Amino acid sequence: MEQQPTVVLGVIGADVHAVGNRILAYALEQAGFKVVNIGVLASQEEFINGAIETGALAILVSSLYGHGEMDCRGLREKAVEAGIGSILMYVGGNLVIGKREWDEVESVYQQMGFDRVYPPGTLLDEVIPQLRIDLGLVENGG
Amino acid sequence: MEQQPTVVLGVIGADVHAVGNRILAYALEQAGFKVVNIGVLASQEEFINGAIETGALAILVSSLYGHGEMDCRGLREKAVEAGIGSILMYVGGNLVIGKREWDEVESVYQQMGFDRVYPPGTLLDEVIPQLRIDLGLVENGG
Amino acid sequence: MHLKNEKWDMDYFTTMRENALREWPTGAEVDMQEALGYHKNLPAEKVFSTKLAAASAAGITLAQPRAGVALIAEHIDLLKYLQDVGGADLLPTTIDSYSRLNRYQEAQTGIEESRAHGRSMLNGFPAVNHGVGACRSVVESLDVPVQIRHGTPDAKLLAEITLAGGFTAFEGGGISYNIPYAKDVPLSRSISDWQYVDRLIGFYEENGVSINREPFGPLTGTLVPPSISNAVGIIEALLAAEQGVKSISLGYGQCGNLIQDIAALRSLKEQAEEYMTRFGYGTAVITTVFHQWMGGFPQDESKAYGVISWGAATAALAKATKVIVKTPHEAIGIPTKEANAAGIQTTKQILNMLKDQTLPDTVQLDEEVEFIKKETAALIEKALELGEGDLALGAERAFQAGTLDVPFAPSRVNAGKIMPARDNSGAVRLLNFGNLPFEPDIKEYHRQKIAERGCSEGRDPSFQMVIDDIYAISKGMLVGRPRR
Amino acid sequence: MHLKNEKWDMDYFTTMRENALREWPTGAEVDMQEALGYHKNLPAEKVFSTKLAAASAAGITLAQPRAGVALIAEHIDLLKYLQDVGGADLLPTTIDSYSRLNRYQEAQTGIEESRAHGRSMLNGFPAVNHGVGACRSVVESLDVPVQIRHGTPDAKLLAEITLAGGFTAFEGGGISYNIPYAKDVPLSRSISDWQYVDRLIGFYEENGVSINREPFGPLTGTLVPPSISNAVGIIEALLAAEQGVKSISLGYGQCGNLIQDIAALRSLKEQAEEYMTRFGYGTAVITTVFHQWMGGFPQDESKAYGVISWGAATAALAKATKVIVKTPHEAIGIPTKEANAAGIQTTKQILNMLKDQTLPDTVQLDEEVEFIKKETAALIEKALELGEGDLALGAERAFQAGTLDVPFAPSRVNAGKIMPARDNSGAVRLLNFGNLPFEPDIKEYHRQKIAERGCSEGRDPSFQMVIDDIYAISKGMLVGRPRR
Ligand code: B12
Ligand code: B12
Repeated sequence: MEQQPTVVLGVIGADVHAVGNRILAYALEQAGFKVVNIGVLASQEEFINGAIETGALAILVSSLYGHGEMDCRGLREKAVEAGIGSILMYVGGNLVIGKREWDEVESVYQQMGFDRVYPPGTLLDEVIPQLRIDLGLVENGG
Repeated sequence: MEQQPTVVLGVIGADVHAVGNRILAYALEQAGFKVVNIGVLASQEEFINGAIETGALAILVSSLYGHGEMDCRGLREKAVEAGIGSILMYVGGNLVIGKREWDEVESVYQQMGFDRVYPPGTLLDEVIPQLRIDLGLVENGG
Repeated sequence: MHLKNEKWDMDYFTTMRENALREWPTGAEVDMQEALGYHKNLPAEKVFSTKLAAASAAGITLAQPRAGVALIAEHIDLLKYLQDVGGADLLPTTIDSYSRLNRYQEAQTGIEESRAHGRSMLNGFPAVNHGVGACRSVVESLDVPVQIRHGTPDAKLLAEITLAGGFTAFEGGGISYNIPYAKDVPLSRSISDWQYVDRLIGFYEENGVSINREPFGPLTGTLVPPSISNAVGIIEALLAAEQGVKSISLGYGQCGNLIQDIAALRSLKEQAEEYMTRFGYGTAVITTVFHQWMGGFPQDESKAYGVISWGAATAALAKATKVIVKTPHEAIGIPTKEANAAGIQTTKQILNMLKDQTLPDTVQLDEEVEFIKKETAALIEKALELGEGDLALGAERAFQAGTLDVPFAPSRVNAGKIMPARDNSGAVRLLNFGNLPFEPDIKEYHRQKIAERGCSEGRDPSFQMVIDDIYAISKGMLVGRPRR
Repeated sequence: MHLKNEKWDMDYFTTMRENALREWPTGAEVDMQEALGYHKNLPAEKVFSTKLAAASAAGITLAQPRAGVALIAEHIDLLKYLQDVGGADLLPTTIDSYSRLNRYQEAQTGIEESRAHGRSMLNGFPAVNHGVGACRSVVESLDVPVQIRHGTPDAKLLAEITLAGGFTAFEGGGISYNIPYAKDVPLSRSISDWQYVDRLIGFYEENGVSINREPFGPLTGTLVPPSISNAVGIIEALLAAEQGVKSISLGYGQCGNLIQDIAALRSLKEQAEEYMTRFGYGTAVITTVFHQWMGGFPQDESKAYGVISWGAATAALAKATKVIVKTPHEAIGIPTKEANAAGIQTTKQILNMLKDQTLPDTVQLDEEVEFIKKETAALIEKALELGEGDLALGAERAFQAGTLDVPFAPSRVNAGKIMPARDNSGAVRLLNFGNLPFEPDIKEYHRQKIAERGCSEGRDPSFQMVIDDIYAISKGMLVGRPRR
């Protein structure tokens, strides 16, 4: 692999759940990505700036603590304003308060402009191949 | 109490659940009833004959094991044939196979001619006063 | 033939078989030679005794539910679900209560009513009515070993049909499937009928087909003191071994006190092996079965999960070879397949979390083991004495004399004179000994333990205490403390 | 003021209070004298420390859920349900994550959105926004004591409002509510802010009102070795006691291995009492809190019940004063009130069944206790040394030096150099010690234990092993065995 594809990773809002973030970063690195991990308590601005500064191909947002709906709203619009409107955006975790129908949750986040939405318990073995496909990296993926 | 009111008690059909029967018998005796306990594996005939032979005022049928619906059908008719058609009849236990709506279960058994139908977990503290009322024994009940 | 603990001769067995196979038309389907061949072609992972022996060697605990419905296709669906969704390691086929009492005509009505109502009107699978082919279709639809579980004093035909039908394990025994499951069946008859079953299994064994035999450990499931059920289990194991049975699982029903339960299971295995060796059956393999609480359950499902879990944890810490799983519907009725699978999943979560843990040896544990073994030995030795050295006869006479006695049993051949109650830490002790042949020191131990409780509750031990104990777990406790 | 473990003088405290109460308009509602009077009129059964002390004396374990929603009426309904249907012995009021970071404006938006959507959009109850009167309406609606549970590095205003609001217990601490709950907050600041809270509680105590304080034991909830969380708990207890706190509950998050968990809780209480006595706070009352598994849960509810039950069983056998209860929805999201009540009911079934049972002392248990105490002492003594005898300063420097280090913590003031992994029986050990000041014999003990596991799994211990352990319980195991 000539150049490593870069992704920005972080946990949005007032959320401090650090364990999944740590594992995501590790797994993405193992899979050959360059990971810009902005960690927990990340603001929308940090995601956008991180992506611009590093020329990242994707933004991967985690939200575990339940406030995701409020925290994620407007992220796509900010990306558009910042001139990276078409960047790939994934979101995953415990995305809403409580147990709600997954279809409903998925569509809430899709409407916010996320390309893919992942439920709790998602296995990374599924996510990483998908990411490669969405980034058009399948041929040269490791 | 001058004369003890007599009741026939038993577990109907191919049912061998003996523990509840033992406790029912004990509790009824403690409450001043004369208990004719025909025990487990009791046939409809044993209930009817027991009642006739002892001049019992009530027949108390238990069914725990799930076949109650098949085993109890026709008991009231047999009582009618035997000339004790208006005898008070209670049934209690785990009256059907599996978890079913109680209203449905109750009405199945009421249609078979049972005067009162008791769900699993019935406390005897409720049953015995009711029995006294239904037998018109309230004034002289202990 | 007079009741005698002696391997049946082939002629007698053959005559008995002819009669047994005529009890219901499906008996004609049994062809022993063909059945032996069928078994030999079963893959190893479907053979009960193989899987048990492997688990026992690995020190892990397998999970097995109870389940059975009236119709074949539905029964297969149910078991598949418990295997695939529930993750059951071993499967059952629970027989309905009519068949258990050989009332095949009523079972037939149940089958028809089930078809008509579109739901099972029977509390189990009427295997005799369905016959050999149906049994095989059950076995063939599944990936794990399947056992017949029932409660049948006379299981001759049931054994013939289900073993020819490819099942590789069979529960029961002449005592354990009589005393808790019948009212009027003499022990001489049920023991002899079970000698038949054991001889049949011995015959399979002699022909290279291993069938696991499991005496029903919990008996009435309600406050049975460990030594009583252990004695019955060991006696049945010895009777079975005499007829040639080689793979035996001995069961015990959870009482609820961790130390007593672990001690009971440990005693059971150790003492069974001692007796088997003493009587020359040392080559038989003994594994253990732990039954999650067999008495009355709480109605609330979340409370039931608590009871199920505590059983699972005890089984794992006791290193039982398998655990028989209850369901969150226990107090209400035969569980749906979902509720049944849920019970297995809860159980397996605990088994897996605990499989690498052991409860270290302690003085208290050793003391319980010692007492249980002493009591169990007293019961078995007395039976041997009463039988003038013959254990089959001795078992019958022991029940007559009340030197073996099971609490709350429906059977008239059981004396019903003993009265159990929990002590202050929830262990099951005896309040009345009836005619149990216990030494004074043992009786004193029980009395003292129950007195401690009486003292802490400020009441004299009595039948009310026993009733409180019977209701206790269903009301969210272990010890039935006086109501305020 | 420089960070110092010394009781604040009244002037300094008064100045600080004036600032704190101005952070949000509801601060103006706090009237300390009136609040003291309010507390004195609370019936005894609503006072946390009283109920804890009684449970501790009786040797029983109380059950407490977590719960909080955005709006007042809904929050009261929720808690009433958990009390009446769930049977909770103690109640919480869990604060939302915006408030925890003092983002009261966002919490306000959450309140408004919750009203608009008709469902809670916040993951807790924003007590500061709701104010003193609302807090009192919560306390008054319930029959059992209520505690504030949160995760707030700077809880000055929250404490003021909720204590004036009649709550009788308050969770947190300058380390335990910083390291796992923040990214950039210096320990000097959070410790000082918590000295404020402790001084406030000390002030209540001095005026005859007892408030229970509970350092947050589980920290990140994920494979935290017992000595780390015990050391943090004991340090926070000492810091709190210096400010006049008298009723302290020390917590520990279940790791999953029974012996280790019981040893950890026992060590925690014994060692805390030793340190309290050594530093002259011997009059404070120490009780214990056991947290059911705090890491990732299985999604399947029946499996979650298994995890919950095993936590309940361990809490009961460890004789914890209270157990914090998880729910079958844990892996998915904030539980419904029904799911929350179910978790309590499962827990209470087990607590009640086990309340009269104890795990007897064993060599293994003693060994674990000894090692945990040795490690904990090493960590605390090092902090004292680094602080030149001052524990507040020492705690800050210990984290800087990495001689105190919490696995998987988000905070940058945490070194993050240690790496835990389970041994072959599921006990949490250390694979990397970072800068922990452990003697060679202790390190050798850990290494050997993990090597045993590596050996049995045929792989070298590595980060992959740690990841497998993190996922293990959610996948139905305790030890994360390699996938096949
Ligand atoms: C102990 C037990 C056994 C023991 C019984 C030992 C014995 N001989 O007594 C053993 C292990 C042998 C056994 C066997 C079987 N059992 Co069973 N058993 C139980 C269990 C766990 C407890 C029963 C008990 O003793 N309760 C304590 C007593 C005090 O309560 P009780 O019996 O309910 O009686 C009280 C009340 O119901 C009420 N009551 C009862 N009758 C009446 C009548 C009147 C008029 C009134 C007012 C009140 C009343 O008052 C009683 C006293 O408080 C129950 C489940 C449960 N409840 O948790 C299953 C249960 C009854 N068994 C059941 C079944 C299916 C069987 C078996 C077929 C095996 C199987 N498939 O699992 C066999 C059947 C044997 C037979 N032929 O009858 C099912 C019945 C299913 C259904 N109705 O849908 C149950 C509900 C378990 C289940 N969920 O699957 N069982
Ligand atoms: C450990 C834990 C904590 C620890 C966190 C320590 C730390 N700093 O990391 C502590 C105890 C501090 C904590 C605190 C809180 N927690 Co918390 N916590 C958990 C818990 C039990 C496990 C989380 C975890 O570590 N899982 C293991 C990792 C490996 O998995 P993961 O985080 O889910 O991440 C994986 C996947 O989700 C996925 N994924 C994640 N992000 C993304 C993104 C993309 C793009 C993709 C593809 C995949 C993906 O991949 C990750 C790796 O496999 C969960 C419940 C659970 N899952 O069982 C609750 C949970 C997340 N917490 C919750 C809550 C509410 C809180 C609190 C508000 C306290 C409270 N009310 O109980 C505070 C909030 C603090 C804050 N401001 O954020 C709720 C969230 C509720 C909701 N969404 O409805 C949960 C679900 C529990 C619950 N059911 O109530 N928590």
